[in-house]
Amino acid sequence: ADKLAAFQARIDADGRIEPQDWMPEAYRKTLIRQISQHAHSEVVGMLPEGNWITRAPSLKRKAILLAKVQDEGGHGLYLYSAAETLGVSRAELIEQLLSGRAKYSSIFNYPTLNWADVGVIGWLVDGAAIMNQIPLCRCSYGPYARAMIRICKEESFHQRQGYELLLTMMRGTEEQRRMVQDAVNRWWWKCLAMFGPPDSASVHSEQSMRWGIKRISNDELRQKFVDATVPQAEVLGVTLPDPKLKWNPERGHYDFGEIDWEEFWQTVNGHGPCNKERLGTRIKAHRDGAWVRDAALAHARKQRERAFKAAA
Amino acid sequence: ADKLAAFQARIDADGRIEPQDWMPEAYRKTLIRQISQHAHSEVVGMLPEGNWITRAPSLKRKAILLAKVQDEGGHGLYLYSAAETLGVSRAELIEQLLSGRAKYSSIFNYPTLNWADVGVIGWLVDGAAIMNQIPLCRCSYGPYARAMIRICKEESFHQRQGYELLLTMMRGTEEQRRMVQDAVNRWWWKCLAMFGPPDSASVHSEQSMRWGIKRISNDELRQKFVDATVPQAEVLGVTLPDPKLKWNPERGHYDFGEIDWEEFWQTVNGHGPCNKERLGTRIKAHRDGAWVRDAALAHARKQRERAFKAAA
Amino acid sequence: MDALAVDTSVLTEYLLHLGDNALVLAQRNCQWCGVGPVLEEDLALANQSLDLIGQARLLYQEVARLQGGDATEDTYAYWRDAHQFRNYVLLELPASLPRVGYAQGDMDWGVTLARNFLYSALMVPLWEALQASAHAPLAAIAAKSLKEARYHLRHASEWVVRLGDGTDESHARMQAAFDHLMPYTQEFWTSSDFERAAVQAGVGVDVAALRAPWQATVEATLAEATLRVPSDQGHVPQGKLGVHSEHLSYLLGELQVVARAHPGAQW
Amino acid sequence: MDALAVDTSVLTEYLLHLGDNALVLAQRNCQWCGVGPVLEEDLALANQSLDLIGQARLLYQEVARLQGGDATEDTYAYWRDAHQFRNYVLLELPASLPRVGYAQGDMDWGVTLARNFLYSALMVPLWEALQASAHAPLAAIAAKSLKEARYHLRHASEWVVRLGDGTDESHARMQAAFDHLMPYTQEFWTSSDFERAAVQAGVGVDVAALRAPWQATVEATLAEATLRVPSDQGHVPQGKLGVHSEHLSYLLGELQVVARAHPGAQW
Repeated sequence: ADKLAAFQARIDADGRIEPQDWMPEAYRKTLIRQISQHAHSEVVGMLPEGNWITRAPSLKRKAILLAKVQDEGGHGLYLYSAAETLGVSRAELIEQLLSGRAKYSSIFNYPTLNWADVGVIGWLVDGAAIMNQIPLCRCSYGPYARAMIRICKEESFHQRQGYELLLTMMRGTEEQRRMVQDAVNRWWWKCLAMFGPPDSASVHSEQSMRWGIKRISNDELRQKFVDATVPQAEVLGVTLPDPKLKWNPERGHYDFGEIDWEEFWQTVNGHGPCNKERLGTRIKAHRDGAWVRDAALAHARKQRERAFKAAA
Repeated sequence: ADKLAAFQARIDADGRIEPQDWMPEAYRKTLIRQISQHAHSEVVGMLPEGNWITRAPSLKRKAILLAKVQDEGGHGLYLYSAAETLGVSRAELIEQLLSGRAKYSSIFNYPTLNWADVGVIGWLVDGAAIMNQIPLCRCSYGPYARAMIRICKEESFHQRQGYELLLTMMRGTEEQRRMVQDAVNRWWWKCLAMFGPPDSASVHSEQSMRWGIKRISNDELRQKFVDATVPQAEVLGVTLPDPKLKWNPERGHYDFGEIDWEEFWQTVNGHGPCNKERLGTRIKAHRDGAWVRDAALAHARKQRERAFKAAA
Repeated sequence: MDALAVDTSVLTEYLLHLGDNALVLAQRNCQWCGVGPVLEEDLALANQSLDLIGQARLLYQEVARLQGGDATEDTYAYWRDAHQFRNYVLLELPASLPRVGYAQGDMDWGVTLARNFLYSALMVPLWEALQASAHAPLAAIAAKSLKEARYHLRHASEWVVRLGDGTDESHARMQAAFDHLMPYTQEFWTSSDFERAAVQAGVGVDVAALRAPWQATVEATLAEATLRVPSDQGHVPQGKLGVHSEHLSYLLGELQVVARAHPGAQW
Repeated sequence: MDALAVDTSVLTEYLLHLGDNALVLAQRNCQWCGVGPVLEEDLALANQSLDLIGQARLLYQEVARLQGGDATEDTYAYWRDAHQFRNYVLLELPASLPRVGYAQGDMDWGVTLARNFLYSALMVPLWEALQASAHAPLAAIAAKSLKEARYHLRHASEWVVRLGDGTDESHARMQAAFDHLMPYTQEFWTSSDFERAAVQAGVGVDVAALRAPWQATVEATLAEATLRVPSDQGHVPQGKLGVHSEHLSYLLGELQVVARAHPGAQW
């Protein structure tokens, strides 16, 4: 009980919990779940954009996109490492992903259907992710907070690149503008849903708030995102596909329409357009790579044995 | 000795040997080798042209090409059946192909690099094949002769289609004409080599002539092919890539340059540009299809057992 | 009702939907040419692809006639982008278990045959009904295509039974193939504006009404194949509205590459 | 010798050869992005692809500068056809054992690493020598690329050793990969008109002279990997003369599809 009080006091004083510190088992479990889910999202998130690397329409864009997808893989690495500080192995976490027990961000279960999707993912998906993640830079768990600081910095860069890609396309041909609008139409609502269910229906939030893992509510973040995005859409010259979207001077915020939560839950529960393809691809990659990992282990063992014999 | 004399007499009288007839073991072996090699050529020959089915530039051409490649598979089937009448199973023959013990026509070890290759294969490769095969319609072994009659008819049709494809391209854009010329440059010499080594260096010919399996010499056939093709090339407006090619009024034939026999033998002996890819593809297809063939056999066995039980 | 009463744009969309189905499936099945599990099947599948290409050509030709101008059958096959294609998503999937657009891998004969079965089990009653289309050219195409579809269905059914009731491995593979594909068949039963309009004009067929016979075919064949009829729950694709999977743009990229490299050329 | 003495067309061909090598290998290696055997390797390979794309861009930019007019780096990557590409055939092969152009199948990490090894074992001494090119911009690109190639070689060598001297399976796979690829390296040592001219002008490097150090690297690494150095007998490819395998047109079809669908568009 003393430990628990000290733990809570540290959090309340905005201090950081470090790996060697005592922490409640539920806190550890919640963090493992959240960090690994986040790591899995980065890795699965490589696939929708990865779909356009070989087809990028200019060498500059190809390099930018490849570097971006590589950054996402890097984020996955930091986050797996952060999760490992909580006493769980990466292999175990990956096994949870591939067996379907662990989740990843549902946004990656939608397809990328034209080149502009790459820009829209940068602008809107990464934009929403940043909105969600900035508060995590102040998360009570030190390794997670530090990983998030680095990740948010890179994500902001990606977001600007995505927006710039779209600006270029909107200044281009009619067909390029059509592609951007098409992509925005397909992604807008999915991005709003990224902030999770309305506060009224959210389950984990209260405990997470107390533990300093979550700091701002879903609805607040969603509103912030809408308020930030509408002016950007105007500059871009695209229409956000929501007839109810308009400035409310009384609230000092944009009003917007109802998210299709049924569709959201369908997708979260495995019935989105690409859930099976994303997971199937990860499973196949893991299985096809088994001989490589086995060989690396076998070689390392041989090397150790040789060093041992040489030393003996 | 009586049997042998009767056998040879039948052949000399231009009669046909049928499966149930007595024949010398060497005759049987030679025929199995030749017919199976021919069957393998049809099957491997599906690959170079198959390479362009999914990319054919019009629906009409797509249908024509697919039908043509399908015909080749059909020829493979007739020929395997003809070989089977000599007491060898298709499975055994395929095993010989995949293990590299049996050969197939070396012409299929060259790549198809642009759409015009499809036309040039029809015009020149099929043209050379027909030249080689027409005498086989009078082959002493009945089943082979009958298969060849059907095959030659279809091949002539393919040849006309190939030529017509090229005519259309030559009436088209500059880039289309470049493609045709490029394809002709790459295939011409390989087609001349299809008739086999010069008579002076040919090994099997004499015995085959006596047995009525081969009826015209390599060099004769090659000359016939050149004489027939040069005027077609002129109509088409392509240049055959041989500076020595010219009409010899004394001989009443076209003279032509020296074939690069070293390159020919390299390719025959496994070192052509695509030998490994062609065989690797057949091996992979066979291996990938094993579960399908196994299942079909297992199902047929189950069906027989059920029928047997029902009858019992 | 007279076919002239139908809006040309409705008829166009309807014919393109049918034509795109045929073309896209033909393109997928063509990939097996030369690499099938056994030579006879190589030929059988090529034959079916030829039928499908033939159907697509007739349908596109009819669209070209309706649209007038310079359009030909190739205009529709080669010069539209993925979002303009109106085929069922089922037909554009690679012949493999679930996998993202750019992850290459081996093809699976079981997936190919399961798909041919699910599609031709729909097309037999669909072409049957379309023989009565008020648009006479479509009725004629339907009559021709029906014969082909019946053969395709028979061929695919036989293989579904053979593989389902074959070895343990083939049984597992076929079950996995149907588990993978079945949710995509939901698109058959959804309606769209152009389909509704075509039905109202007597030109098209109400596909939803064919669900019962389709279901009966599927259940009977899968039962004979000792396979479980999988749930068709899940995401409902909207290929016929132009919203496709990540796979179609790859398929079209390959299909169109030569034609598009030479705009205006004749072949 | 002054670089101005070189014919621009020779320099162009030479730079395109180097640039095409980099671009084509980058495109092949990009296909692993997101589906590699382990996350660290996904990143390492992406990193190398980025280096290669960077090299290609610098080389194409220099060609564009020499050619003048509207040409940009993208002109060379997106608007040339297969026969105009001057890369080694080795680099355009799919990451698999021998297979024809249209036969799709699983990729093989062993083939990818063996190829990266064979290529970067050449590029280290090649870039080293090109630092002394009489064409100053090329010398500068070489200096930058050399650092990258050294890292690529180290990475690939480590994996060749790890996989060759790993499990029985990995040993067999690596041996098969080298057996498959080695004959294609013969193209390194053949000469071509544009290379000869570039060497004479002091702009290019006589690659044949690098064969001994290359051979030494290959033999040392394969020995450490307990692998047999396979014969490099067989067909000698002529990719740098524009005669390619069936694979390049597929690779370019995918690489160029979006750019070519929108002629003149800016991205």
